[in-house]
Amino acid sequence: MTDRDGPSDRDASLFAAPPLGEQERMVEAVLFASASPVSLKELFGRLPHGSDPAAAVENLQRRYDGRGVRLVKIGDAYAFRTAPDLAFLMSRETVETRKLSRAAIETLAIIAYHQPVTRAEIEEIRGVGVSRGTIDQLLEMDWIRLGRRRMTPGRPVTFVVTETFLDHFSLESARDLPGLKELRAAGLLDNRPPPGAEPPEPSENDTQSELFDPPPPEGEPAP
Amino acid sequence: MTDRDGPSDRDASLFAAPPLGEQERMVEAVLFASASPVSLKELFGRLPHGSDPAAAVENLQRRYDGRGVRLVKIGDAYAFRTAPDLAFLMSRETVETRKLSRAAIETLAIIAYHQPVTRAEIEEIRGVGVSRGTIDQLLEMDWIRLGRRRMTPGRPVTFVVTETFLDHFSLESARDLPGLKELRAAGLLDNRPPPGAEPPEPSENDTQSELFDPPPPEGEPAP
Amino acid sequence: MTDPDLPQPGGGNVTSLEARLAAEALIVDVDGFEGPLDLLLTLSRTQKVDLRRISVLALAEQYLAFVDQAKELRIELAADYLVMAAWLAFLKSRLLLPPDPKDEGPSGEDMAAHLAFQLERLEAMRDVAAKLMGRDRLGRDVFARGEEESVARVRRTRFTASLLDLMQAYARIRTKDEFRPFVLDRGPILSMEEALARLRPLIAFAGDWTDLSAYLPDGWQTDPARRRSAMAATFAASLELVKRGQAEIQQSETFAPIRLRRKDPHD
Repeated sequence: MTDRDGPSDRDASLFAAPPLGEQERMVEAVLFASASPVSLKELFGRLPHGSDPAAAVENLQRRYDGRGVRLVKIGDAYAFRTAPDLAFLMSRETVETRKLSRAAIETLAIIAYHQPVTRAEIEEIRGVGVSRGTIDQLLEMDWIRLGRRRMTPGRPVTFVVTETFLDHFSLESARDLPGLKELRAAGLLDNRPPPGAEPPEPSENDTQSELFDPPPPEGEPAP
Repeated sequence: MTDRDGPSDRDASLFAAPPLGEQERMVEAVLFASASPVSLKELFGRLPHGSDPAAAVENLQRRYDGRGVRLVKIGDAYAFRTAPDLAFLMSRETVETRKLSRAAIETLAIIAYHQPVTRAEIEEIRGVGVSRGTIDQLLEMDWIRLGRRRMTPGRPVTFVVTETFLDHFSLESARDLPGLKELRAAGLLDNRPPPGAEPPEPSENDTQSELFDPPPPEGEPAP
Repeated sequence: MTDPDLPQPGGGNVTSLEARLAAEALIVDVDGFEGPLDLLLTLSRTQKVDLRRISVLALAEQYLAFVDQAKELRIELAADYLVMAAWLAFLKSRLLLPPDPKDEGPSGEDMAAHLAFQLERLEAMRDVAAKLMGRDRLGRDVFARGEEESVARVRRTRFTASLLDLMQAYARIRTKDEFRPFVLDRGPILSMEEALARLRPLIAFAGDWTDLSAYLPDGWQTDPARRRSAMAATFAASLELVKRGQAEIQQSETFAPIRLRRKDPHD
């Protein structure tokens, strides 16, 4: 299979196939980037005329022998796969991501903008109660933690956001979050539902769109 | 991170780090499996205790030098990417990228070269308002993020480019932006106020930042 | 649109036909300009010189001629184009008239130099934007792993949210709050039930004597009417707690602060 086209072949001399080492690089790149295993026939179609993908695959297979990834044959196609003995390293790849609930994201937003903030203050700002599960979820995600107790009667605990939170939202500090006026100026404050979220109830949506005409309200510190 | 524990360390002898060659295989497997860049910190967390991912990455980088896929550095993270000279083979993999408006492209370039930059500065450079949705779009693409607030009156939010941006444009860091040095040398990245300009008046926009004026409290664990 | 009165450095080879075509193209494209600076940059190209050696005076003339022509053709120009026209007319007079020693403020030369800087900077940004877009780009020139490998072992749910979600959620709450119906606002009266409901959980923490006024709700201490009502209701509520044996109350002398503390049931 290696020398199909002799030097006498006119096409081959006009469009000489790249050297085998180069073909090997090509196969490597194609297999790496492809979303599914690639057959020899397909490789033959994609490599420059006169290439010998079978030989290139064979060389590559040897090159990856014993490495962290291997070139394996699946049916009559080829693909890179993690070496089986290293599968334990891959277990983290299988996390299912779900959008945070609206209650949780609102609670989180209030904590981020008003920290340190007590639960009573969160409820006051949101206008509805905050369920224990919401706070627990945010604590468990390590996006919020307990801050200093407030020096008022009852010494309520306060909540603040964590490094993990800053990390997730690529923020250097919670102070860098834009205020309401800035949100509006940046065009971020519109009544378009956030991507992936269910549209808000129509009644609330109506109220909101009217909110953008009057002079922008200022964010004010929580009581 | 570089000096692995000597054999005298009891923990190290019980849970000895795998040999460097083995660590290299592990890094190779993890990086190969992931489409997005993996940070050194994450590698450190995933490799067995006592491993030195930095050294492993360095060895791997040499190993892949000149191959069909290359190990590239993006910010603090690493990823395998196909060699640019083989792009012609990849037409089938090409994903149609969202067409960016001219305004968005210019805004992106200004953020990249002037970062951290405020919205007002972007508008000053372009001579026109940043339209609603331009910043939004760049944020959504994860090409820009919020930087530190500028410590000037009004404490405006700033924008900086992200690692996703670097990854997309094959840049190791923002310092590698094309023509950056020349622009700086020509003084074109200076923030030159117009002659006779009044210093910007303190905006009444500061309510939010006042929220954060007290130093953030240290969290103390709840009793 | 080229001004015959003004010399155009390097622009002498522009034939009148080309100039007319260029002028018409500009008119047609007026919507395509991204603001006055963009228009100025385009106009400056007709001078065919390095931006650092551009004649700002000639440029001002060109711009003003453009605006006049647009007016003649009854093209509606956005306000910022007109603001720029006014500024350039001012700049032009500064450049042409001898400087007035009594006049404060920047000189015409400084203003012209700054405009030239702005144009140069905008052009530089456009150049690098084009260079940036021409780099090896992910998904076009270089490619990531096509088939991410995931070994289905640990299935863990990870909740996530974007920065936009966060900022929009905050905006949603705060704007909603602004429009809270007036009737829902609390009046200046604190009822004893309210004070009791408030005091009951608070007193559970107060082992030490604490001034009664510390228990007034936030926002009720400053306004005298609200303060009186809150004080009365809280005092009545504290008496109720004392009656139930949940608290102790003391006052060292007439008009001295009234102090309150928790009473342990085991005492």
